[in-house]
Amino acid sequence: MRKLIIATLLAGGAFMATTATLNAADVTQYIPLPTYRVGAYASSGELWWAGERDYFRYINEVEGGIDGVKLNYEEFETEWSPDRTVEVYERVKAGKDGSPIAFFFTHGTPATYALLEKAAADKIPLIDPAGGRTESIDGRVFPYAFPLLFSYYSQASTGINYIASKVGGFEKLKGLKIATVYHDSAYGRATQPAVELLAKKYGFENIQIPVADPGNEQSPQWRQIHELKPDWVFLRTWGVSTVVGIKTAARFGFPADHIIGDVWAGSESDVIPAGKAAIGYSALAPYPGGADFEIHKRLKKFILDAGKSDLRDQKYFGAVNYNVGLVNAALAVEALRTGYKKFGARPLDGEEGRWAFEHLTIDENRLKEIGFVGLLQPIQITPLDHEGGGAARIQSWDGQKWVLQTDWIKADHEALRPLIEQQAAAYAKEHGITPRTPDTETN
Amino acid sequence: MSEIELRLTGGIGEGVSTRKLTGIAVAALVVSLPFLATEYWINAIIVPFLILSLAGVGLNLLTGYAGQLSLGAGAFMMVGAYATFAFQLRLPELPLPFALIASGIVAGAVGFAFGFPSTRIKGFYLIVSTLAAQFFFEWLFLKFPWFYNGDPSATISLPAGLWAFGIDLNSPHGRYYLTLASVALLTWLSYNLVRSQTGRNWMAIRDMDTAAAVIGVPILRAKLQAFAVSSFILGIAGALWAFGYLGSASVQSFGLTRSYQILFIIIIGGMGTIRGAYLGAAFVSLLPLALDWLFQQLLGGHADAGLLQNIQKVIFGILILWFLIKEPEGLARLLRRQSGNFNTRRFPRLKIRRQT
Amino acid sequence: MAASSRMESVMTTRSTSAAPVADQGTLLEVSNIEVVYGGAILAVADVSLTIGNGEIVALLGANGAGKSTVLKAISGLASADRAKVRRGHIRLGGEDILGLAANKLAARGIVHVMEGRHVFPHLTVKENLLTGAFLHRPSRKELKRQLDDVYAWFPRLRDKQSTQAGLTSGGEQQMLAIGRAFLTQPRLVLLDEPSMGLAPRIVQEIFEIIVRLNREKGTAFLLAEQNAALSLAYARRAYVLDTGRVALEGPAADLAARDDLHRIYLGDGP
Amino acid sequence: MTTPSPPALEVRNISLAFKGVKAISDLSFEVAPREICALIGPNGAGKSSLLNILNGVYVPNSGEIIFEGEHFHRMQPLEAARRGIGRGFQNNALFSGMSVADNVIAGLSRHARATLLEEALLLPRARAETRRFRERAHEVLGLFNLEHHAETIVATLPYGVQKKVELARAIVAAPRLLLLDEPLAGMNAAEKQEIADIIATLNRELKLTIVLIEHDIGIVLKLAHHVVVLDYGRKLADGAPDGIRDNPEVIAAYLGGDKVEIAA
Amino acid sequence: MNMFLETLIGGLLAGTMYSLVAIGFVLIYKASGVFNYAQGSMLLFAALTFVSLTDQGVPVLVALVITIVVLALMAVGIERLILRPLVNRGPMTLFMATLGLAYIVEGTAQGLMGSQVKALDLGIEDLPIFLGDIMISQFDLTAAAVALILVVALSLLFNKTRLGVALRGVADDTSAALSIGIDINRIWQIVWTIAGLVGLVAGLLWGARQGVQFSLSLVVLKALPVLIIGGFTSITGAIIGGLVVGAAESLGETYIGPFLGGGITPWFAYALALAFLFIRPAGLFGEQKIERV
Repeated sequence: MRKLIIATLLAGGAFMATTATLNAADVTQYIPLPTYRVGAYASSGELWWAGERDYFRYINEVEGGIDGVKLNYEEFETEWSPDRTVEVYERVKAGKDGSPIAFFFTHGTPATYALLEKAAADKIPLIDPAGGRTESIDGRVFPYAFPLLFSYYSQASTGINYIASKVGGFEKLKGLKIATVYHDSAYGRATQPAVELLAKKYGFENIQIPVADPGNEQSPQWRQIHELKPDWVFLRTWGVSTVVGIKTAARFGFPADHIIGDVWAGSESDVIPAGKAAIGYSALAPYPGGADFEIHKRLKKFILDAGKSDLRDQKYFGAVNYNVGLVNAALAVEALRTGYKKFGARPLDGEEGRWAFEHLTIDENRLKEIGFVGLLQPIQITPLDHEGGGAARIQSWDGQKWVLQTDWIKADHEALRPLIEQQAAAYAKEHGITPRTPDTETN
Repeated sequence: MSEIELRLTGGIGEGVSTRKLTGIAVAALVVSLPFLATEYWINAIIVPFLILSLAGVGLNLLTGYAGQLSLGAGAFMMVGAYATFAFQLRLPELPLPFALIASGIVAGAVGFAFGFPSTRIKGFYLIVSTLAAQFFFEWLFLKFPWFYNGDPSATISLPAGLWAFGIDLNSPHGRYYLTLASVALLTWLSYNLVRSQTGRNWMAIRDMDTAAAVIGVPILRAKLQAFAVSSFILGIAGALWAFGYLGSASVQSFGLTRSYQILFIIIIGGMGTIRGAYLGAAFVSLLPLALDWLFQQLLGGHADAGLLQNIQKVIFGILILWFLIKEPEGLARLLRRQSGNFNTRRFPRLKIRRQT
Repeated sequence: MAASSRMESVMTTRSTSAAPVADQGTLLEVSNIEVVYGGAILAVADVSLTIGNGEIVALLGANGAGKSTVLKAISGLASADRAKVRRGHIRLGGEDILGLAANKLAARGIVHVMEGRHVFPHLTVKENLLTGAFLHRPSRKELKRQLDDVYAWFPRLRDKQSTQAGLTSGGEQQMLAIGRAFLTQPRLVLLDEPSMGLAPRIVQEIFEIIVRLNREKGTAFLLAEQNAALSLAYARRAYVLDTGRVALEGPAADLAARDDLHRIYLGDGP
Repeated sequence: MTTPSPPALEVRNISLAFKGVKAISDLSFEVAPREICALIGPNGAGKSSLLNILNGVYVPNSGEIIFEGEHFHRMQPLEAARRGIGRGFQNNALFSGMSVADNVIAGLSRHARATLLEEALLLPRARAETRRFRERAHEVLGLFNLEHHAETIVATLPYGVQKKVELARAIVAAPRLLLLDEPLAGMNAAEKQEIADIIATLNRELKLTIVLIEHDIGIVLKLAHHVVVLDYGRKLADGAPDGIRDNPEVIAAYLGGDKVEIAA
Repeated sequence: MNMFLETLIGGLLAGTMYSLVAIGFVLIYKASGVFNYAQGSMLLFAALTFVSLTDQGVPVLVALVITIVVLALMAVGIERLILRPLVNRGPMTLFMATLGLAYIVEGTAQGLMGSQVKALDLGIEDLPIFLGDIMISQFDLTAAAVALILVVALSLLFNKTRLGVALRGVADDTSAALSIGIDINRIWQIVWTIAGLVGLVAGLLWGARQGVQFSLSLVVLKALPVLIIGGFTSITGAIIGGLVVGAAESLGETYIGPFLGGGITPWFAYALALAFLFIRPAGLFGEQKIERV
């Protein structure tokens, strides 16, 4: 027994030593990817990583890396478990093969939360596009958290803006009944403060109906909807509960074209199993579906047709979750590019990574160059604003594919910003953080 | 410390002095570990291993010793974590160690309540009660903002980090020693308990409850005690898991998979042995790493990570079956057999007593 | 063989209704078996016995003498009780059958009617009988014929054929168990305590049927019974067990004539 | 053995049925203090069920038990133990995963006073209690010559030794009434004699009242002061051993015979 | 009142979906005394096999036959590699073994067939139909009908066929079954195959509802309270248990949920099951065992 313990420790030491001394000469930027191709959420994970990896591969093989620096991306399976993501983080935070890590994709809100303080202490940016902790948009309090692109509050606001455009203006919102059917979890409830705020502002009635995980039986909820007769329903569910939600809505005669799903309730795997019931269903799309964007043409030519894609089944090329992967990868690549401009073309560490993300700007021109027009919104991230976008398009399911209904709809940032700052300030107080003053950062 | 190690690892038939020496050596190793291992090993492997071991000890008291199958280990860990959060948040003047103990007591009380059906329900009907605890607390701690202080994502993390009596424990070393101290202390207490009359009562109930009742074992009380003590330990393990290891936690950190993981730890390590919990936890935390490493070596990183994960799942299932079929008493027994001690199973105590 | 020829002379002295068919050779031979439960409890220390074709043999002894265990060892059911035959041989028609599963042995003609009957309580009487008949996969017509045959032997069962077996009386259950066993077309029936818990009149009835079955079908019986007087009246030969060993053996009439038999039962055995 | 003192135990009109099947019908008998009372009878006579009623595992459908002057319609197992009723089981019901000493000490549970906390922290009272229990257990094990097995896991011991352990466990808490269900079953002749001697000693030295079930009538008749014969849940005979062996009803119950012929 | 009736009827119908899952448990528990936690994974495996085949363009009937063969092979494997070595072991050990089995089946299913959600269209229109003012789901009606057909088919199998009678015999008394020549190993294989088929039916219905994907295996958690209430050994009990749980969940969520903030279904059924256990420790239709000492 004793011998075993000692032997294990010694073996472990040897193992550690070998991994640490592996020093490669060529310059690569190490990017660890905690993934979930297995388990309850694998159906989105599988496509997600196909997209991310395909784009990184494209950068490496077609563009020769970023300014000559190749990307060394490595996958770690977590089954979407925050604990295992923490473990992966601990494993990789020191970097690999001589490269530090410039940022850490958490690939899930719970994992972001679990790592928030650790990463701040380690000075490693946590990247969680369209997720994360909403108030961490305020980079003064959360220098190392990046809920890029589309926060939960922006989701609420964009949705309301879309409804306003459908009913003919914000003043028409008054008196409307807008129900939110949400997955009863932190994710599901994350928009509540924003919706409440907007309900007050516009005078609509805010109805919140929870669905317990996993949500495979929702008759009571939709019977309530049937009774309350709301004008619009936000569907803020996740996984099975979306499919069942859409189907149950149809069963209770609630029209699909008055249901708006949120980001994580708007992929093919959410609507295909729902069959005909999903026709007309719309969803917020910071990551629109479709394979007709410029980048898809490039990928098809260089990656898919060359047989290098990670996609098991090519029919998912251009699927929403695949595009999520593309967009996230592109954000990372563009941030690194920004950083290399300042620090030189070499692997960045966490602090440099933060600088890079805080100065990431992707305008229309750049979008055109990288082939993401229409797929990715223009983005400008600053130390004050770690979201940088906050817009989404609306897409509707026609039974076969997602059809884009609108261009980018912006969230009402002016209304939301005070709420965010207030919560960030509360966090700062609770954790004894003195907010940075961005002016001190003169770059 | 050395005494604990001595008992943990003490075999029969070795001389006192060598035993003492090895005991001291192991203790020294354990204490100086932070200076030998990399931060990665401490943060990502050793600390969670210790906490899982503790959780295994806790569940083992209930399932391995008292024979009450529980699928709700995660629930009691969850209660401990959320209680610690509540104490630290609302009673900041209460030092962390006391907050941990108080949380253990809260978890113990909850365990007591959910153990109550065991006085009437037997066998695996009882898993209903523990599963009910699992689902109920997942719901409760998500539902009411009071429990997570209104945090928008319903996550809890200690407002001031880990501090005990003015000492900053937030560093990897600090967390290691906090964990080590709690785990060692609770293991020692568990060890005393399983050798006490209460421990004998538990095992008597496990082995043959009707006979136990007839010879005067207070079945009701002993069962409830088992639930309470087990949950007490699980509660502290949960608090350590949340704040000593993860740094923050949500109900997902203590879901059904966590309950299964703890159960597998004691199946693989050995039901009804304290040492088994450690062996099982070591196995459970090292196997995925070992398999990962093996596949990397074999396939040079070209394998589909998802497929590997599925293979790992299958291997895990096969191992559980293998242990149940071939070695129902787990790794603890397997190792004992290697060292040739057959008959003197769990009770090397008397001899140690006489020697000391 | 020697034992059975020794018995021929005894047979003539018997004057009861029992007149078993003459044996044509050894059917079953048990030699020096030792049976242990759970690796520790010695239930049978050393038992040898033979059963001739078409013979009724009684296995007597007090409670706990090892009768049931011997039967289970023969029928292969011992392993279901975590018991193991640690030594000795069991041969059926000269072939070693030790270690064969009980259902395989049933196919070879050994059927065990366990102590306490063990009918399937939730099945009807008829269904219970059918389970016995399935072994040889008879045609529908054949099945009906066999059922009618059993009903002819046990008319009470026909009356109760659609009653759940668990709701019938002890005697009916015993008849059912025997009838069900007979439908497997056995060469040897192992009958454990057929009289237990039954009223004397019913016991008498059952034993009469056993003897008739034996005579008309040529089926051999090994009867494990506590009730010595009764068994000796119907069996041809008998073995008396005491603490896992054969204490006495011989023609039934000889044993019945001994006045010291009860000493083995009530202590002070030879 | 006839004693003028009131009976230690009285069974009065006890009936028990399982799902309508009668196991015991209207049974009454008395056990005098300090006597060994043997219950005998064929299989299924209801003997074990009776013991189970006496210490509360089964609830009788009617009747009552009077133990040391107190009336009970039903016993609770724990209550029975607390009142000093010890029990040995038919297929020994030892705690197979525990050592011999721990099995015996488990029998002292009702005397334990130390609290959980004292035990966990090894406080003086818990330690003293453990020491006291251990000494007591060793004392009792000594009675059975089992001291050298004290730390052995019982499951690994031969059956005969296990039976002794069970007896030790049953008497360690110094019961006033001991119920034994086939204490001699499954043993060879020498072992049987040894146990029988121990039982006699217990009865004599510890002044223990004993009710036992046993099939080895030879030993029973030598050992017991008083024999109750059961058949079909009814009392067939009740009296001193001498009369029992030659009681034709008893012989008939065991050997069958005349009764059957008459009935036919 | 209409709302109440509608909730009740909707709940009852939804409950039959639970019953479908529970029946598989009952079959296995009756015949082999195993509380088969892996029933959920088997359900996923069965449905996934079938859907993967049809997705590849295999005709439905062929796919069905192949699925049945695969399930039968799995049953044989389980019997040989798990049940046989674990014979005579306690129910807890067997239960934990099925936890291990669940891991193996899930890993295999996803490893071989991928984790994409697969759509399954059984061609059941799911527009609401009205009975007076009360709205009833066609899909649930269909599921209820399937459950009914399944129960009738199983009771025919059990009562009218030789196999079924033998099977019930084994459930009643294994050693008696052995003694008259019934091969209980083969019976176990058959029962596990049938349970797999029941799983397939349940999996297809659940799959049509929510897509065939990993979370199908989680319906096992819904079956447990159903079994507790209905008893582990009665198919009728499984049906009634399912109805009770379905109705209680539906009414509970509608009428009690709002007071507790909603989303109470995951534990409500368990709380109900616990209450039932206190009143009747062996379930509504289970049998109390007499303990022998």
